[in-house]
Amino acid sequence: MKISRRDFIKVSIAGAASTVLVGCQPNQRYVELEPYVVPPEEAVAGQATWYATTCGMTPAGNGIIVRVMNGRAVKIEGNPEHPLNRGKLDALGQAGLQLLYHPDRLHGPVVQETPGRREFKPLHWNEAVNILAENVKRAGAGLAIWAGLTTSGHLVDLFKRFAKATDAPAPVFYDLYAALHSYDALASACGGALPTYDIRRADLVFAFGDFLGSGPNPVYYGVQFGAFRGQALGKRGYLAQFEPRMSITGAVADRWVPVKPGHEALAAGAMARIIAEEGFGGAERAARAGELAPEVDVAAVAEACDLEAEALVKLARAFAEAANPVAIPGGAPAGADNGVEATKAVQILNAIAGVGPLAPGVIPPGITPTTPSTFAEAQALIEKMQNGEVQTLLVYGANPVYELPEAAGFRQALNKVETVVSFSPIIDETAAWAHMVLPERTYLEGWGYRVVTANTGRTIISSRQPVVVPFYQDEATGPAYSTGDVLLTIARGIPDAIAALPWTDEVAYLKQMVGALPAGAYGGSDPDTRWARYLQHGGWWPAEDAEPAASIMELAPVKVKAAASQGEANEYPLYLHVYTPVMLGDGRGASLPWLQGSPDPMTTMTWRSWVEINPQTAHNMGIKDGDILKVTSPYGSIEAPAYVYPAIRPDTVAIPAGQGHLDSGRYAKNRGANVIDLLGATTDATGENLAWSNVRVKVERTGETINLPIFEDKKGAQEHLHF
Amino acid sequence: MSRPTRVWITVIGLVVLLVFIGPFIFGVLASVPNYEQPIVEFSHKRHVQNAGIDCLYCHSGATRSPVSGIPSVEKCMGCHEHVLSGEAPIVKLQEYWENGEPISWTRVYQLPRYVHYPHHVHVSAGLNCETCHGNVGEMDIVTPAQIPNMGWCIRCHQGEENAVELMDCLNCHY
Amino acid sequence: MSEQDASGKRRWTMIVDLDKCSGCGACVVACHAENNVPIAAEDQVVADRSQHWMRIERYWEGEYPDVKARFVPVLCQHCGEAPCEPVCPVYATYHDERGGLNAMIYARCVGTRYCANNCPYRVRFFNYFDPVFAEPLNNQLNPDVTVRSAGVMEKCTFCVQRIRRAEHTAKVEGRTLADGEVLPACVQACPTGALMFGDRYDAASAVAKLLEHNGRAVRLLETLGTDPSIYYLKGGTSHVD
Amino acid sequence: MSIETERNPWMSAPPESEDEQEQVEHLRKDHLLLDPVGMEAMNQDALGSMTRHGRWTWMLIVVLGGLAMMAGVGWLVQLFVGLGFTGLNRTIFWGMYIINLVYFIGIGHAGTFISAAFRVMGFETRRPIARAAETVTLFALAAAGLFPIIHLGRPWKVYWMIPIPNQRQLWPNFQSALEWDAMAIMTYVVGSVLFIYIGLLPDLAMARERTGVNWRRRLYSALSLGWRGTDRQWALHESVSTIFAYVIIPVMFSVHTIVSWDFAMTIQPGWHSTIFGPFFIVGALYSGVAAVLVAMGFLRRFLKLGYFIREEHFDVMAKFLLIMSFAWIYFYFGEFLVTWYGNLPPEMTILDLLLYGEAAPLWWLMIFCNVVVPVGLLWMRRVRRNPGILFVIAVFIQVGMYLERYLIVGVMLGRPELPFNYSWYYPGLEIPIAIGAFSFVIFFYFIFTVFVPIISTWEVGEGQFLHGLRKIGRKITKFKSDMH
Repeated sequence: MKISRRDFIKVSIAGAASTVLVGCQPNQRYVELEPYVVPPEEAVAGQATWYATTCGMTPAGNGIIVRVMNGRAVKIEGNPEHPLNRGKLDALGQAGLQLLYHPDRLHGPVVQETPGRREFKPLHWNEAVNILAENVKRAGAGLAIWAGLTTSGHLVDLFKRFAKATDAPAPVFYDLYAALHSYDALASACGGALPTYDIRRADLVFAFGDFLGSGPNPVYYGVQFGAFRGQALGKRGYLAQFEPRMSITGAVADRWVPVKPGHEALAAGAMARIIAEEGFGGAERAARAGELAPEVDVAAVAEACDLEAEALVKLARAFAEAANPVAIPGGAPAGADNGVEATKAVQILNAIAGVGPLAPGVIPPGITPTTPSTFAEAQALIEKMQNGEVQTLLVYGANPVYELPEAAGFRQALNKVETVVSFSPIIDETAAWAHMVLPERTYLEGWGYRVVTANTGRTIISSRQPVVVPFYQDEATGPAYSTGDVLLTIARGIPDAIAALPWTDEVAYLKQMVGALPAGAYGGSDPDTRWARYLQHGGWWPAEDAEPAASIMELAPVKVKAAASQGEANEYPLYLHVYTPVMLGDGRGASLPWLQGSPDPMTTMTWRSWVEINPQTAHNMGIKDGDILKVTSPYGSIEAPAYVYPAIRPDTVAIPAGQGHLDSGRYAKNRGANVIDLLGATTDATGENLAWSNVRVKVERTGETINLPIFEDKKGAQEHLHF
Repeated sequence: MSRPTRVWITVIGLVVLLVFIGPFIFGVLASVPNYEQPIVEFSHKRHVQNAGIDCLYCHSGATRSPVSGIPSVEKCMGCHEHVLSGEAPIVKLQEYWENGEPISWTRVYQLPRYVHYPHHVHVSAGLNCETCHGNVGEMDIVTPAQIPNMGWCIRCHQGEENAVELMDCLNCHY
Repeated sequence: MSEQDASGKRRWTMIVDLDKCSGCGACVVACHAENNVPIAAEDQVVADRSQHWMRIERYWEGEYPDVKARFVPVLCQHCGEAPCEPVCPVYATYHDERGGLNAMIYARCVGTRYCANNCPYRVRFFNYFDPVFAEPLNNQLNPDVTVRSAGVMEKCTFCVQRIRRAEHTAKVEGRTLADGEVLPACVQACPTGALMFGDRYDAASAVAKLLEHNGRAVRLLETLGTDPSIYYLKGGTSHVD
Repeated sequence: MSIETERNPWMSAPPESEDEQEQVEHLRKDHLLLDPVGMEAMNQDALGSMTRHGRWTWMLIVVLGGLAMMAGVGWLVQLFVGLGFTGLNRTIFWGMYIINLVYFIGIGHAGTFISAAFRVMGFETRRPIARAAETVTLFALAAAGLFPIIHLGRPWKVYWMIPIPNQRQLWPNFQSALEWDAMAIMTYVVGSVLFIYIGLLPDLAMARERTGVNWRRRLYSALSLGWRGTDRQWALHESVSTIFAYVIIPVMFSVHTIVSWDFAMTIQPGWHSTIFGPFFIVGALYSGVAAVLVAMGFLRRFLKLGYFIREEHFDVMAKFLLIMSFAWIYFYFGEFLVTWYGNLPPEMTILDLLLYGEAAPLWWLMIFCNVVVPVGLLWMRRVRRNPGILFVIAVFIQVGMYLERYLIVGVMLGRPELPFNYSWYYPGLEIPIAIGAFSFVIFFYFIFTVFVPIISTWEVGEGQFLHGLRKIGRKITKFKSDMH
């Protein structure tokens, strides 16, 4: 099958579809029919066409298929052929459609004289690209690129090439999603690759963080979890969840273990020690445990963790005696000041059981996976900006003004940068402080590829292609440039860059890269066929092996201490548990009404931030549902209503990330509070990664009370449902 | 009654009449359908009778899609690039083509709200286009041969063999 | 093709495996996207007028630290003996014998809301206002599904538009529907596979096979005699506890 | 005119001695029917009531009309925008509109009951208050008939509930309790209007005769349908009234039973109860009789109808009210006892809600209004004979009975089977519309008294004709004609 998608895009720019098919306006009796000027080859009026592409809402890189009817994208579904998510998709991924049709999307490039004023003047695309080219040329090595983890893989490669060619510092790939899921700490504890586990045939899983609702690969793990719970012959996996606040994973877990914050790794270490001492799980496992688990006083650890020693023994025994146990690291412990050690302590449990994370696939040459930068690297760039070494800053797919703690100093550093260019399609917090915004095509209108972050034992390169023509192409602004084309156009004016980026447009680049891939699962003898199949099936991956290979981890014994908390216990009596909620993710979802208005699964809250607090603590402090609380940490304070939450430790309050936007469109603006304001910019023991967990806070009532926008009835939810 | 009273009564009566009857008349006038097409000279009769073109040539979706479809400008130009290319209406068409503008045809058949009508199923059940659309080949300007309302649908459906299935509300309303 | 196919009668059935449901909300958003279900603004949520054809009910059991949360996805149960059907004075809701669907005909609804009161599951939603889709968000609307105006009830249809589309295609192609050819949007999205869908009258279908001698299968409020089409597989336990 | 002598042939001669005078006075004070003032004087008094509206009454009428108009504007807004400004939500789909429907239908029961049932039972006290009560029925029903339409999401489609043959082959669903309800209400409205109209005929003719040549006279002559008071007309009138009285009683009972079935036929906890039929009828009569007492109080005070509406009527009605109160308590207690003993979780949820939960203040207020106040006071003869206090008690019962319906509809609905969906009802736009509906009823009641004699003079006259005092030796006794 050979589809000349590119030609389609070129010629059908003006091919508006028949406008009103749905009776939105009851009284509109006589509707005008607008047929295509030139219909796309595949289109039959009234029948849908599906295009395979890659989700751009989370960094996971799920394969999606988009249902297109009469030139409008109407539904995003999981790509059943895609080996990562196998036809399934999470809430965030499905809501991406609203990014495409967001009412506050920019129609074209805009500039503002004074950053932060939000007084934008429209600009013609050609003019904007010229201005940018001038700036970039002038900046030379003073160019810096800051991109998020959802950035298309081809842009990652182009950015890297461009920076290298112009002697600019290497681009920084850092966003809140990566930060709050401790990509950096997890990777550095696991030999540079994010650990992913195959739990389909596991009979027991110990998880140290939410992996079904958030985390690096929620959909992948969702599919796996389904298989884990419904194995052959009625076998059912057992899941124990170690976390201070019950996440949705904790809710489906067979056992929720509310370990004291910062002590999760201690519990893991103690369990490993118990296995060694009690000789659980046979001689081999006990021996390995003896090698890897250092001496600890189990009773003391249990008390420190606020658990019963018996419970730890029981859990350790269950783990050791299970046929295929798996421990999944992540969550808050990975974001503590000893995050790397904590992750390793969890990995020791796996080592005892004889499992390791799935092996990363071999990446074809020329293509690089999107490896997140560490917080230290991001800080280094901020420092450069602060020192005036950065003349032009390009911000793509990230929103550092919103995402970074105040203490990181990004906002102040921006003032020292001559030209700040954002590529955000909606004015977000960073774009508000930019001099110029060149709105990118959303991922549904753009090209690209993406190396899937999860190491599922083989390489998955997901394809990205436009499913609709760029939605905004005004006369006044001219045809829209994709960011890749902007980069290639700018490169044409810089001799060093033109050598590194010789392609006429990004599609030429993509065709070359994809055409050079070895024959994958879909074969194809010539580059053109491979390119067509790559687009048709949603990507490139090798034919499926029988079993994904697990990698063997080299581990040394880890003596892990309780994570240090930030803030004095007597001044700040409560732990703060920050998490990314299922609907809003790290804040990307906040601008989309489907996600704002869909209830959070645990609290059924919509449209707001909230503070989860244990009923006992709430009772002691006289706090009721809906009381506006002032939460203060050593770094700042925010206000949000209380939600009395039965499944959280009494010494902990939990606040979801994602709200508190000052910009980012009408649905996100001035809604809730940004929990990042409570975090500091401290790094962990390695000095590389952000230590975002174990911040201590104090909570006060402000005296105000609101009616919570919740879906449930709080009284009814306490009742039992009788089946 | 004195004369001024009568005058007043007449005036008030007229105002009341206007207030109550006015919207009604306006409504009737506003709902008089106007089937004038953007290219007024376009004639189905000429295309069907003189040129002998089959309905499905232009409305190709009828056999395979719920929507029969309106031909694209490209399809029109496929013939009119050469056929009658100098004539005034065709020049108009060519203007649309050159500007890359879609032609806003006026809808002739308007289903009521909350109804779905699949063309392909009806065609595959053996219905001719003329059964519902009338003899379009005889019409210069197409006007509805039927008002597509529910009573009209029912009249066919109830006579069929599988009438129970066909009369099910959920067949068309969802 | 089974015997039941010959009579043309089906009983579309959904199975919800509570052991697999992680409450991730993918089904909720899928339903909104597929069925043009409007999102309630914050003030409307506070007024308790959220509109979610598919919702995840979360119940707490026990107290800290032995607290347990249970997710129960609730959607229209498509009852065989639906309480909502006989009470509608104008047949706006009635039983579709062909598919065993509990049908809601928006065009016929006068808005007495009697059906909603008599629904023990409270899965029927009323349009208190006309839905608003700020331009150009209206582009996302599914053209196969009508947008309901103010004053009519609405509820889960088991994605009847998908069933019809598949039926029409099958009819045009001169064949019958295959098992698994139709999936509602929620089932399609569900990452863990907690939702399954099929024709229970077709003995060869996956759902019929799964329900056969399944000790975990229960139905919601079954004592009311509503004969729902949604089966819940109760959460199991493992050896460790 | 010699109507007096003609119609009261058995009236004895004026008492002779002072002792006799005292006896006669005593009996007359007690009994209106023994206190004839002569037909013409009585007619003039009744007609005069149409012109006795003072300045304050008129101001009240204007205010009430304004409030009713405001409600109309509220409804218009609702027609265009949808039901969004009401307090209904995703759990509680029926609110004050339905409560008003039940309430006004309930009020509507008293008129028919007092007029028809008392007539059938030969209960003489009805005569002067029958029309006042029927008028309450008339306008309460008018309001009640509006509310199902106001309540609809798409009221312009209400005609779909009427069984008309159509090309779409669509019929109403005769299985639906709401459909029965629509038909029952329509039957009852038509029956009640005819019943009251038949009773009006002689008095309309009487008004026609006593009005100068103007538009009023033309109106009355058109409305009186050529009534001349011939023997044949009277005979027909008598038989038609009697037939109607017999027929309308089962209709009346069926209407409120069917209204109760709107609730009882569902499976909503708290609603699903077999006792609802009789319970609702008792409740309806209870609130209806109280409403008639309110109307009587108004009429006596504002229209100075002290001659017709006497303490003895208040006394009788108050006794009746007391009986209804006991009956209502009996049913309510029975309902709750069964629920409590049955101990079904969803039903107990509602019981808890009412007795100690969020709804407890409303519930206890209702108990106070419906039980404590009437039962505590009405056993006293002094209270029963005091129109002022009775007026206050009757208003309390109105509040109580409104609350009862509010609890059934607006509160119980908030406790469905699945606890996740519990809810609470805060009415919004319904409040002005309900106020408007009350104003509407009272407004038209007053307007009605301007056009029509609110006392059925022919009935009172008939009663006096059939009753009298007779002197047997030294004893003066009441007697009743056997002509009836």
